[in-house]
Amino acid sequence: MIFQTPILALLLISALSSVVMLWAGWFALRLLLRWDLASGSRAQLEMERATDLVSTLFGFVMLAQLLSLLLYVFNADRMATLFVGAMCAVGTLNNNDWGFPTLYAKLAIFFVATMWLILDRADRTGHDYPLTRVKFALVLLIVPLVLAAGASELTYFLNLQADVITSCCSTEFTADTEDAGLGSDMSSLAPATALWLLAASGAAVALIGAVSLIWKRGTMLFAAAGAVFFVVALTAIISVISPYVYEHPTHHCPFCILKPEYNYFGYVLYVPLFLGTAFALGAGLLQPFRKVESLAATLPARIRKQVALSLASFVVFGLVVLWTIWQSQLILFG
Amino acid sequence: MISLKNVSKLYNEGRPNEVCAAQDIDLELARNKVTVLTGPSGSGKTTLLSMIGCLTRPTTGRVFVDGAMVSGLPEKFQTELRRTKFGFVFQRFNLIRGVSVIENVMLPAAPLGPEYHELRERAQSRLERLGLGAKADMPIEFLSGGETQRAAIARALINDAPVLIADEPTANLDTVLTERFLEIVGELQSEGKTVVMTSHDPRIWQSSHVNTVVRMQDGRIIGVDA
Amino acid sequence: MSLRSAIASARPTTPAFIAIAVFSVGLGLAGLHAKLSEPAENLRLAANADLVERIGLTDLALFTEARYTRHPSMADLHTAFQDHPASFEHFPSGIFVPPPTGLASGTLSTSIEDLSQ
Amino acid sequence: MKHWLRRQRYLADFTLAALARRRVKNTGLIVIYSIIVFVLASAMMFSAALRHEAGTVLAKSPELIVQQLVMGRHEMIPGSEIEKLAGIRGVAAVKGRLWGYFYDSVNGANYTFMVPDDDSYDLQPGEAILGEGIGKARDFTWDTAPLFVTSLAGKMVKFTVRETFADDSALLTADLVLISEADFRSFFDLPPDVYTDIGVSIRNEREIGTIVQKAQLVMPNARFVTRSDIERTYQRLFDWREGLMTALAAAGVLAFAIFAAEKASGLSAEEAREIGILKAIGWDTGDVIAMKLWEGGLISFGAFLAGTVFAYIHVFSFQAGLFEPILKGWAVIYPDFALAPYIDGLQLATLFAITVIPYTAATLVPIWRAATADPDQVMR
Repeated sequence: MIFQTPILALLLISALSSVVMLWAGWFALRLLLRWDLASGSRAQLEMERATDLVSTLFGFVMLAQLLSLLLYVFNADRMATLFVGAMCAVGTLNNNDWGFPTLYAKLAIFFVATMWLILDRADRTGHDYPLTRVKFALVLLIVPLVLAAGASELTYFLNLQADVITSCCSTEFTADTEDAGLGSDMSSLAPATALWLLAASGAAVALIGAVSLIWKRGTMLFAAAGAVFFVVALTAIISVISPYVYEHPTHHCPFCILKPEYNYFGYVLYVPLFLGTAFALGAGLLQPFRKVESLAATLPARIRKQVALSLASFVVFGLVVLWTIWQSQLILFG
Repeated sequence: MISLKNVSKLYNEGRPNEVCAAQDIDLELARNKVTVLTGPSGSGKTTLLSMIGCLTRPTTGRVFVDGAMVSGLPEKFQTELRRTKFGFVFQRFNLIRGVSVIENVMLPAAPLGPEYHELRERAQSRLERLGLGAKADMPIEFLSGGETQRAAIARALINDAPVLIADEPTANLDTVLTERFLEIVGELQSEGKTVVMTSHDPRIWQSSHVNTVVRMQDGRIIGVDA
Repeated sequence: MSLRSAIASARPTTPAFIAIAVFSVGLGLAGLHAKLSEPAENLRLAANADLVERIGLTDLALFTEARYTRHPSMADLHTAFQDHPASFEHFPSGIFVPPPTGLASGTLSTSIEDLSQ
Repeated sequence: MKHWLRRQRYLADFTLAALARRRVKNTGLIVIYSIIVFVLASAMMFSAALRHEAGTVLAKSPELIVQQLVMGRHEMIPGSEIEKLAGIRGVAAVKGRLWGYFYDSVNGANYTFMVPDDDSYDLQPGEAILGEGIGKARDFTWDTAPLFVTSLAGKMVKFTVRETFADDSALLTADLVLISEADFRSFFDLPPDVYTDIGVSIRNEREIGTIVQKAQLVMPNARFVTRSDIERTYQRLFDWREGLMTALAAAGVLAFAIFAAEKASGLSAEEAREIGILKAIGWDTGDVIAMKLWEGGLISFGAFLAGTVFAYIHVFSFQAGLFEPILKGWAVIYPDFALAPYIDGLQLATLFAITVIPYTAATLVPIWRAATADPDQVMR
């Protein structure tokens, strides 16, 4: 199944990301051993310059993974016709055990790379690069994630078996199979419960965010709340919001809303949600470092900006959700 | 304004071709003065100048600009400092070929992201001041030696940096143009700018525009004439 | 400012961005063209689908030279020599390279004399 | 933000001015890059459009086709089997189908002889409906020229041509010769009660699986091909061809990426000096990297856009004329068809990924290497 252009493209991105990250990991090890900003030596200067390369490469990996995430979902959707019982992306991803783990790993890489870039930017505003060691210790944690994602993706694609006509007289694939896994788990949450949960966690996030903005405390809590909100929002999208978009009470797929048939509506929904979550996590990530001497002047403002951006994105997400429910022809509740 | 404490610079450290270009240098450069570093070639004056201008980090020792230590800063911050505090005129002028005169002058300001027309007007006024207003849109290769140097000075002035650093500015100029250069230096000084340059040209260090002459040999300072 | 001097003093990015914009618009137009030709194409496709139903077709007439390429979904892939009547099976090159000319209408020319040699 | 944007524009300005100095070389680079994108995009658009076409059109093919297998080979199926299938619940109609290949030694083409499923064609003995490719292969000089063919038994048979299918349906009908059942049997010397295979129409599409299971019990030797099997096969077939093409073109992309990396790392002495100057007068490593990324970005994005737009025109206005020799193979009858324009996000994203990403990745390290030039080198 590997000879398909989107799959080749995905594998290419994984391979490049893995190579890049392996190098970054090796560099991180050297840096952790030898970093000494006070030294004016050539080796230190070269190491400092290499951190520029790592930042550039991380930006590249983040963008490439974002593209890869899109491609992966698009491709799963397109390949659904190749598998019996697969109606859309969910079916394709359930074709073997590695489909969904790969998706989750890609999501994780995107967020982690974004976090790293946020940390990197903050670090670069301090005249003594105070977070460099933290940053590169994190790189060591990210490397296995990227490699695992690549391996998982490769396994997934290698083990895809399309149900194509064979010459033998069997038609075993014609049996209808139910979509199992994510779809059925998350959509089993009652729509009303999901909506209430979404509203409640949205209110909580707004409240904690406001507290964090005004009294400058609770930022870590805000980051945690943002992460929880992300999960709740995804559950709600599967459980209630997509049925509203499809105007069909049993169509729960979180991927079909990205398709042209639904006017690419999913992007309006997912982009603010992802941005909001990334900013919230970023704020939480920076919070422990706000007292670092060389950052004390700039970091609190930067954190508050992230909180504000995160809140704004979540508000946009909330408005989109309300608009979806309002304009939908589907009536789920009395 | 700029002070160097116990500064040394090694090139190719740890390799067989290791060179000690500057050794144990202590130097204080006063604000609004014209200082000339002089000495035979290989005496370390260019290395010293690039450490003063934050182009190179010393291997040991400290450099202070306006009281803040800059020698331990990462390159990025040294660059930020360099583009706001220093304007550079190089020996071979180092203008970029294939780009017009005015665009060359605008280059140091580009990373600061000023408004385009505002920057262009600023560059034009610098050029006019140095008598190059009419040649702004010419390719840089079309200028004569003296004009090229004045374009280089205009480029050094674009960011209104308080310190002008010049490396052998008159090495390629005849007597008339050298005089003209010294006049410009005098004007800049009267505007409150600090000027540091290297030169082994007697016309420079004997000029009345120069306040301090620092004599160097073998990477060490052997005398300061105020 | 005259056009000529405007062009002379234009920043280098101006023409580059214009070119990018032109091609982006071109891509947009391509998408628009695809969208606009959809109704007519859908009519044609519906008519063809109708034809498929009436005749009972199962495959496209893209490669007519071999059984398994003319009706790939109907082919029994166990069978050997199912290519062109005069061509051995050598997929995929079988669909790029023609069989030797002259083979198609001739007969095997092995004679008793050839064999006895 | 405003400063950031203006800064980016200055960097782009500078990099373009630098590119313009080596105009011929860089134009050549963009052209080659665009051609690679063009080839890939053409292949992708062509096969995506074919997939779309096949998927839409073949959605109306028979729900289920039953073939008789003998020793793993397709055999004629006796008419008695029709009764067995008709007895299964949920089956709406069962009809024996007659179709077969005919090799025309006059021009080396293969025709598909077929008896239409639908009786509404009402073909009389001696009448035929032809696909557009047959007239071309036979060099028919006038519209209603009769078709003479020699059956394998050596009989010369004449068919009057009642109708020729329009070009619109060429992709389906190019090699078809539709004739009546009586003509078909006599032409191929078939006994009266055998069929090529059996088409089954099924009332409820969801029951296809169950019906196939039941039919398997009744006819253990048969092979069952469902409509969705056909669709899958076609998706897979064109995927595979496109993938093959991509893998070939990937060699081109790779060569180009190596070339780009070589170009980016083998900076001329003059370029290296320029970067040194920029760094000395106050450009940061980040500024130089951003400047070089603008260079790569403008080149690759421009080539991507240009290649894609031209590929669209090529595939949908000129029927992929440049690839015709490859796509056509050596088929004597090749349908002359225009595809429904079809373009989607997946295609564009994939194309972007396989053309722009390798280029970017290949140039990142050389760019960084150039950007870390020592600022004091201009003084030495």
